Amino acid sequence: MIIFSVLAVFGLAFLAPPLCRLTKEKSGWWLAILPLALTVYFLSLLPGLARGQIQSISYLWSQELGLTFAFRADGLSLAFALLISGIGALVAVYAGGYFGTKVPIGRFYLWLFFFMASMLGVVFADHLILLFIFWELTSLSSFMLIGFEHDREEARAAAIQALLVTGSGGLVMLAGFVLLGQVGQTWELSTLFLRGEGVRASPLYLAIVILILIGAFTKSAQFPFHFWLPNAMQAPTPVSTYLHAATMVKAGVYLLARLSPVLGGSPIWLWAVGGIGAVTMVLGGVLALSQTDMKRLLAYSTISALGSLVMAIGIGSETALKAMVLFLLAHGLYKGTLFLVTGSVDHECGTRDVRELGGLGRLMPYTALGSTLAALSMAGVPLFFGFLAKEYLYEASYKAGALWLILAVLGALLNVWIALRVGIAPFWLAGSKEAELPKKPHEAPWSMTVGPLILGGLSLGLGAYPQILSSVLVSPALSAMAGKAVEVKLKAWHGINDILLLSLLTLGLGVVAFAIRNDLQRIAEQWTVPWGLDTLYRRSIDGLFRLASFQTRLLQHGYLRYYLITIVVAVVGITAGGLIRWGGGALPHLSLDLRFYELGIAIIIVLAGGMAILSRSRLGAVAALGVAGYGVASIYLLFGAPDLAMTQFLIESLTVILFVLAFYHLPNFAQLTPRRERLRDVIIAIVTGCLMTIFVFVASGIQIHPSISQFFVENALPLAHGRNIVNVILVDFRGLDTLGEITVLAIAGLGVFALLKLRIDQRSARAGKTTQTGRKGGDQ
Amino acid sequence: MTSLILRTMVRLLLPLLLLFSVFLLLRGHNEPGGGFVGGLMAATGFALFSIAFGSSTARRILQIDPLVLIGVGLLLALSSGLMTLLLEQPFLTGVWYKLSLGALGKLELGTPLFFDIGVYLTVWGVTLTIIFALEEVG
Amino acid sequence: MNRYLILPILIPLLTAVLCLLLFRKPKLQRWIGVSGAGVLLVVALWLLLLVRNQGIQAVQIGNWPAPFGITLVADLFSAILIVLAGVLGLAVAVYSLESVDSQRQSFGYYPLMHFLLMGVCGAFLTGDLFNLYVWFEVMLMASFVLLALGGERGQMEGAIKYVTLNLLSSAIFLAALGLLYGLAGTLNMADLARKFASSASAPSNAIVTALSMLFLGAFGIKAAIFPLFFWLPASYHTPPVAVTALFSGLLTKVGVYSLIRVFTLIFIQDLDYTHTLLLVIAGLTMITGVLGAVAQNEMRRLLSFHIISQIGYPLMGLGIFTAWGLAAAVYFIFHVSLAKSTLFLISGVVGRLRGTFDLKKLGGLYKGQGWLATLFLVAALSLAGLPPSSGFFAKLSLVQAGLVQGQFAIVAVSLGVSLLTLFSMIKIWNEAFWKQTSELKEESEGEISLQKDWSWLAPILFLVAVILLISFGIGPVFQIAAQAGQQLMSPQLYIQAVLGGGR
Amino acid sequence: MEIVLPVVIGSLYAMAIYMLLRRSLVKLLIGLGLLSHASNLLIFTAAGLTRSKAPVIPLAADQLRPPHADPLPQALILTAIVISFGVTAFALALAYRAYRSVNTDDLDQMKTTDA
Repeated sequence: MIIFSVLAVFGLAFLAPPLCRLTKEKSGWWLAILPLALTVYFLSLLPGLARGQIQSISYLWSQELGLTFAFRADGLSLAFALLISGIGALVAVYAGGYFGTKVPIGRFYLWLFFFMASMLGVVFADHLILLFIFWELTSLSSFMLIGFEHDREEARAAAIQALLVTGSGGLVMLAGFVLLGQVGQTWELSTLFLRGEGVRASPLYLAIVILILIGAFTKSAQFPFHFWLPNAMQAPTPVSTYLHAATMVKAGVYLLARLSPVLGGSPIWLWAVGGIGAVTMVLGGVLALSQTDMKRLLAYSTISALGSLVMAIGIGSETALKAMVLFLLAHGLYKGTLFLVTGSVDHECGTRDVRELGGLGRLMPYTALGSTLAALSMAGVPLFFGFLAKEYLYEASYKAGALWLILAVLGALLNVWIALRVGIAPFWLAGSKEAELPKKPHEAPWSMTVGPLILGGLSLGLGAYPQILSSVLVSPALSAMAGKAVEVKLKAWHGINDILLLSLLTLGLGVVAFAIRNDLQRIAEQWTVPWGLDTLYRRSIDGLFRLASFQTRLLQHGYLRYYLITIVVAVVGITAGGLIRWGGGALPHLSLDLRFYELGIAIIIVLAGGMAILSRSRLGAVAALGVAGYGVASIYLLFGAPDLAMTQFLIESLTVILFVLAFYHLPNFAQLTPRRERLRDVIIAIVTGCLMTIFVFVASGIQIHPSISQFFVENALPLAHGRNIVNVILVDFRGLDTLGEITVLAIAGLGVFALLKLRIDQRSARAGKTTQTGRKGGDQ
Repeated sequence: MTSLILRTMVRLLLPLLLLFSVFLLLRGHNEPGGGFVGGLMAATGFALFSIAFGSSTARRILQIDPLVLIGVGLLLALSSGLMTLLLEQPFLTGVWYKLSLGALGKLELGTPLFFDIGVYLTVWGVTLTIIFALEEVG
Repeated sequence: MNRYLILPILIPLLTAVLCLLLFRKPKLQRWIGVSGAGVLLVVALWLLLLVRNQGIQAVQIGNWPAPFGITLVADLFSAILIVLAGVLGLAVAVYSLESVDSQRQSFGYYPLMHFLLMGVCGAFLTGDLFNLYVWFEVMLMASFVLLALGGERGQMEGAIKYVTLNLLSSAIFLAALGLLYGLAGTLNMADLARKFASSASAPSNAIVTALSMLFLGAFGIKAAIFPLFFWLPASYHTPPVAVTALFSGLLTKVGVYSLIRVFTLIFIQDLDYTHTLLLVIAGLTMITGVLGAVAQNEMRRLLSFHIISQIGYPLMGLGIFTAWGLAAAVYFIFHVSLAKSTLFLISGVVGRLRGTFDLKKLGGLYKGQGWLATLFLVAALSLAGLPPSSGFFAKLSLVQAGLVQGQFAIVAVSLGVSLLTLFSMIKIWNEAFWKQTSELKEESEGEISLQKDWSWLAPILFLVAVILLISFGIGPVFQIAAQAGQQLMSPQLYIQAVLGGGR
Repeated sequence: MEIVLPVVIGSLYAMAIYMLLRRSLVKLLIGLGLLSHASNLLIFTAAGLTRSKAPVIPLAADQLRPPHADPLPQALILTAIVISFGVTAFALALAYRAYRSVNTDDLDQMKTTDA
């Protein structure tokens, strides 16, 4: 069933475009049916889960690669799956109202559901590589969704940035997964859980942790990779809500939680995961101080919240993990609401600048209600879900050490501030310049208020009655992370204690901070460093382009002779390297048997070659080349190869004829290269020549094995019925060579014919369908 | 180029060279020679002829398009191998027949001979194609 | 059955010869050309099944026993590549129907294409090194003519570099062959392997290793490895796109095939030197190629540089030198040829729609051409190695192979390069598909429809379908690749198939 | 001759490489011609020289008695010669055509197709 839930959503994705054409403006409602049904289905699994029934299924995919379609739905998976399908359904409805019918909404839903399916795949996969596959698919769909309004350059740039950051993290993580699979002897997560001990003892443990953390951190926007998330706010608001607040950015958190039984529990884990999480938590809040755009404010608060989640996993105590699960759900609910509200406000007022907005409570009552509930939860007001989550987070940090607690309070404080600024102020504080809003605001359509209301309501309801979650969801999720059965009891009210006082103090300080928001903003703006990580990213992209074009100009410069020099030097180099390793060995015995006419021919060949080089006229050079060829033919004749000699003589004559025919049209030589270059070329040529000379000495002197030729000599007459053994080899023993060879000739003939006769008529080709041919080269 | 002497010489030379080329082809299996040399020799004859009389005259004398000559040559070489494939032998296996020519002795005919003729025709055709094409661009 | 091993060579030859005989009837040639390619694909699949079920197959041409005659050998690696040639041949033959102009078609386009396929198949099948040289020449000569056919200035300039550098490669190959024959007295690859293995002594090993470097140079030029690749970016974008697609899928692959063949079978005397060198070259090839691609703004040039970069990956598998690494290399070659040819074919459609290949001038294709965008996305992401595409599995298996052997550096390079590959694919997507453009509106031909332009789109659909098949069918597909890898690592199987057991 | 020929081959290679490195297209072609002479002679020499009779079985005899030249490299060279003839012819046509479209013999002027 789980596997079908994933597949069904993929199916829905591909069906979305035609369905949208069918259902027109109502498509959001129709398309939400499946995710809603899945939510109900996932809820129906919870009672069984509480009894310890875990659904799992596995099909073999590739034996050799060790791939299986293994899916498993335990508490942790279902906690995430509920967020994915539940919020997904609401976002689908919301998007219908948000976009209307102006945009190609079918494509939007295609990628939205593609994302939903991939995300479900991530949380249900019980196999590291399968998880990775879905993980990358979420990156891809995120790319398509951030760039949905692709006519805008900023949207495209943000999409590319998000993909490159998460993609590079993913690649690093893949290496980590492969290593983990090698150390743990399996990629199946449920089996890996049992081998945590062995993995942690392995020498590769540190490498594995670092590689996997980089992947998780890029995805979940942890410092120092956080910068892509605020930029990703170029996405339409439903996308920001769904991917960049509620679900996708939590994939990294999910992965860390999932692997904590295997990798967690070591000091490295505590300091790397907890430390980075804490830094991110505070940094996200601080960076938000200077922002005035609602979405960017929320984005930074999301970074901060993701930091808290990661920190909790790093601390890793039972309380910390409990806090993580609660915070995860609470954050999904309130942040989802606030993003949707932001979208509605933007939609109705035409701006998202918190300085311009105000007094919307009367004009958009339902939106305001949802927003207020969510903001209170985010601020951690008692009886709200967010309060509960914060309580546990404080408790866990308190137990872990004073430093953690201070950081946790600081992070929470900043989030109170953001909650007030985004969720409360625009609605309930008087707007300074209400009349100047780009649009006259009124309440958003029903499809856009249902989401905030439901999610806001849940923020209150689950906070007031957390008991309904404790045994069915939180306990199983915790058990999954702890690797053993854990029983959890949740209460909305813990009585008055230190932690509660700390919470109240946080709230109070947050309100104070809000009161002096303008001063804070000024200070924060002064802090802003001129070069952030975002700038670094841009610089490195620029640098990459510069390096690339520098390298290409260096290598692919267009001068044929330098290509030739490079190749000759490279080949001579590696070959000489090999010869030097050989070191001379047993030098062959040299015979000094030499006859004067042979020497004469040799000298003629070399002299003719020299003539060909030095000759100032084309015809002289060709004639010299021909003489050299005749010389070679004479050598064949002297050493028992009449067939060769005959062929060489004929071919040489024909070649000279061809040269003459062609050269008739070609220009005379000109001395084009300066002396220094010629000297360099001479050196290269001589070195190459020496190498070949040595090689021929060696090969003609050393014979590791005798030749196979005796077979031909013995069998030519009796079996192949021929006395000219060379000819018999050509037409019989090695007839296939000859077949290939006459084919080469045939092609050459065809080629010369076509090359000289065919002239593509440029105009008719251009006017016709062919615009294929090299324009740049062809036009001049 | 088109001196009278050359023309007269070539007119005499062409049949001789053609004859000699066939001779080279046929004796190739037993003595130096063979399809390559034969084909080249035949082509040289026509090359000289076409230099003397122009390629259009040479084409007219030849009657057959050299491109088709290439195709025929390849097909002949190919089919001498294909035959054996039909006889359930590997490609290009030599098959020989002995013909008795009475007093002249006996003649051995084999698929390699057909193969060599294919080579001859291809080489001839290719060389002519190249030479005609080079001549005709001028 | 073995005697039919010759068919992948004969069918293209026969097709080409028929086309030559019908030289004045280009219309007829088109259909002969397409059917010939179809038959080749069928035969290739048959061959793959045969080898998969019955192990390595060999046939002695002319019925002369090895090592004296020429042996054709089909192991799984060869058979897989022949299937690749069949698939690409058919796709390109159909794509050429309309996209290659009638002037080129009436000057021998189809016979040349089949001569090329013949050379490629011959190179994949032959078990004899000199015969390999001959097939190389067949393939090269056909590619020379295809590249230059049309005679436009750009083509001429590209062709001169292409021809010169490839002739240099042939000369090196020929010299290496002569020296090898002088040393070992034989040219049959299995015989060479056996003789070198039996006479393993330090000095002879060393001289053989030195000689192997000449082969590395010769095959390396054809494979377009660093620093021997210059001919490729200079020329590949100049002929019609159909030709480029065929070249990109097959030509460099023949070079890689030959490298893998000789460096698993014959030259395994000094792994420390040869295979370490191969790894270094692999890394440098990947990096320089991908950086070249990043610098480009012309779609076909960008794709051409990727060919180079992607050649590094199979070399990496060879350098790792385990059955796993070679299996990954085999799978990679198959995958990358498909992906790259598909991308070139798509670039042809883009060029037709917009009249340019310049990314700066292109735009708006996502809005107008949703289907084309989808097809591009599949092929591009496959090339970039995004899961669950074939490219991902290829990369995954290579990374696994590398990490098992502790080759961390090359794994890191390969992952970094695949990020840059993604980057440049995204660049095409961004510029050609997402960006809106006001230019060139009037030159564009508007919609492209499957009914009207099936010969343009059907081959792309076909290739994308094959990509999806080898992606989702990774189980059985990689099983074959793994067997191929094992065969490559067990030269005795090859030697026995060729030399053992008589005829 | 075993000493002289390797030197001849080396010189041919050196001269060929030098010619390939010129800027003139025509010189490049001559370089390619020299390269093929060098390669062919290399095969011939590396296989071992025999100053003796051709590998042809005399009409009167049933078999060839040593010493005789090795027939296999001869067959290989023959193939190589013919192939290089085809290649040379094509290269000539290419050079002619390139000269016609670029209007120069200078290879340095032919670099518009590179990056």
